[in-house]
Amino acid sequence: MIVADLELDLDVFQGPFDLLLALILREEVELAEVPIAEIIAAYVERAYERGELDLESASEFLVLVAALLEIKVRLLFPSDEEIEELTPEQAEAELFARLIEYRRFQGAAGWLRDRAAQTPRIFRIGPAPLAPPRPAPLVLEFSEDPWRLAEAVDTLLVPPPPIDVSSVRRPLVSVDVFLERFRSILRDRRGFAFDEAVHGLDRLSQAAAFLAVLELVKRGEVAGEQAETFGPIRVVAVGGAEQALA
Amino acid sequence: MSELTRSVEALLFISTEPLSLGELATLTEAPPERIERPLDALLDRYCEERSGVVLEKAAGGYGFRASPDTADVCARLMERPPARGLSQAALETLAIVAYLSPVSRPEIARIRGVASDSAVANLLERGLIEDAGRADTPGNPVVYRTTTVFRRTFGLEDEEALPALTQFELTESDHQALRARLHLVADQRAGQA
Amino acid sequence: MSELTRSVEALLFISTEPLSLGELATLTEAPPERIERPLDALLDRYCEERSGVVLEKAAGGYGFRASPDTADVCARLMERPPARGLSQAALETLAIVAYLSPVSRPEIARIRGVASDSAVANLLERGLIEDAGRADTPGNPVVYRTTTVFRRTFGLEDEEALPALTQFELTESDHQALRARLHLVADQRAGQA
Repeated sequence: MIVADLELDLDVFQGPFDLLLALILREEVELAEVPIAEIIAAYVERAYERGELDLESASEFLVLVAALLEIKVRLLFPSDEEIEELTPEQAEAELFARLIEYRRFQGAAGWLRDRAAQTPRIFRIGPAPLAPPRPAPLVLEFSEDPWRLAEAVDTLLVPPPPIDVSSVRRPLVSVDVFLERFRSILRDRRGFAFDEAVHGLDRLSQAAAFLAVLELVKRGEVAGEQAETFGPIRVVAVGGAEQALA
Repeated sequence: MSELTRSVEALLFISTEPLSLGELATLTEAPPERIERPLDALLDRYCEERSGVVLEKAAGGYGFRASPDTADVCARLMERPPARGLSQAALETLAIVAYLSPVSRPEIARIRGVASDSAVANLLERGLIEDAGRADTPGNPVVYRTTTVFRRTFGLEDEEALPALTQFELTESDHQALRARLHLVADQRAGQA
Repeated sequence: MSELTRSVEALLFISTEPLSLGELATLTEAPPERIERPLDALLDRYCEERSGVVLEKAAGGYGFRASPDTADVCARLMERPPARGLSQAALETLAIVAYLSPVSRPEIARIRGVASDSAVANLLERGLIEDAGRADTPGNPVVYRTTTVFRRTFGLEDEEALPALTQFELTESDHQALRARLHLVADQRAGQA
């Protein structure tokens, strides 16, 4: 199973996984809003339906999801205190408590939905059509304290606490680096073999390189060629011929 | 119809927010107990059997709304009726704001397990929640609370009219099922490690 | 009362604008000539002798209004000073307009990190800010400044008399440096949300 064509149906996104990745990269979808558990569930379901799990695609998927997850955690919990080391028992208790709390609000959400469905309440929002005009506003001299204005702006001037990334064990690999690298290769050559381009790199870098290729495909700069399933991937510049002539 | 009843009817119609008995008394310069009869007469005139418009008690006062059988037609008049087509994410977010208000986006994200920015934006746009200042926590996030539109949309007299949150507590068997599922996941993980 | 009459009644009650016969026909999905009977029935039910709310044909269509004899009571409602003080959201928006004026709605939203449309509407209604033309930025948004009502309410002689900030030295006569700092902090906050 190719990870890229895993179809997703999420609250924030519907479509193939690779498109979701591309949108996250372009910051058109907020990573923080993507329920990663649902992506994993969809993947497992797909693998189960097919009755096979090939290691290559599964590890690619794991790396991608782990990277997404780590970045998402940084986004959601800027302060490191929230993610101290927990024992498995503590982690389970914590998870259990959170699930129970969440279930309560799910129940309340259901109650609200039923209530609105039972009796739809539509009312006028805004002034009556032929109401008398509002008179000029009443002025209450010196009724407000001007220091409250200064206080409000001062609050807006306090910078947020910095995000502590010291615990990120591996440096996050920038997709931009690979975008640049591939573009420069394609300035001299019509195409290149993906395996060769990422040879010797660690998994996370390979994943970033793959994301960079997806991004180039999305932007219409390159096309991927693969003669057979699991065969080597060749990345070819789109319109390379015209560029060579120019 | 008495003059007082006519006045109360006109006030309830032109007001943009529901009016309480006390407010109606002040505006009509009548003692509060004298407002009860006119209100009863109006509740009778504007009831579902007799009229396409219903007078009801909600959001701390009395207000008119469309009767349920005309709601579909009336919804066409609005760009986005407050309660139509709310997603599960939006409903959960709304429930959290209703019970925990004032509550910030990071707190909502913590409870739901995913950031809820688009749900919050959607609820703000529908006028169901509003910005209620900032929290004193680091980063001073904006906090939210529900609005009069929320209370009218769900027919709640006031904030206390929400059912107690404990009503949605899981039963003991739900607890056990949840725990069993957690264990299953943990075991699978341990088995693979 | 027929179903169509109920629908027309409800539509006219919840609309913020008078509705024409054509609009009522489109909304109820009935031919225009079938709207006339329900309108007649409603004109009869909502006439000055019978009701505090009167159906009237005005420019642009039909609409309900308070009957003339309730005008004094209704005027009292409209003149009522705003019930609540300034909300935290409104105060923050007002402070941004006061210190950075002229400032557009998109810029206020960017600095606050949250849409501020209702806060702006509330301040306009209270007469604390006013329209000051349009910005030269893309989309040419309307920009706002504070008013005489604002200066009288807060006891400020002129804009120079705004209180000093503790987080920023207000020395420049223009507010560009303060504006840049507010944008910077807002972007930092947005980057973390």
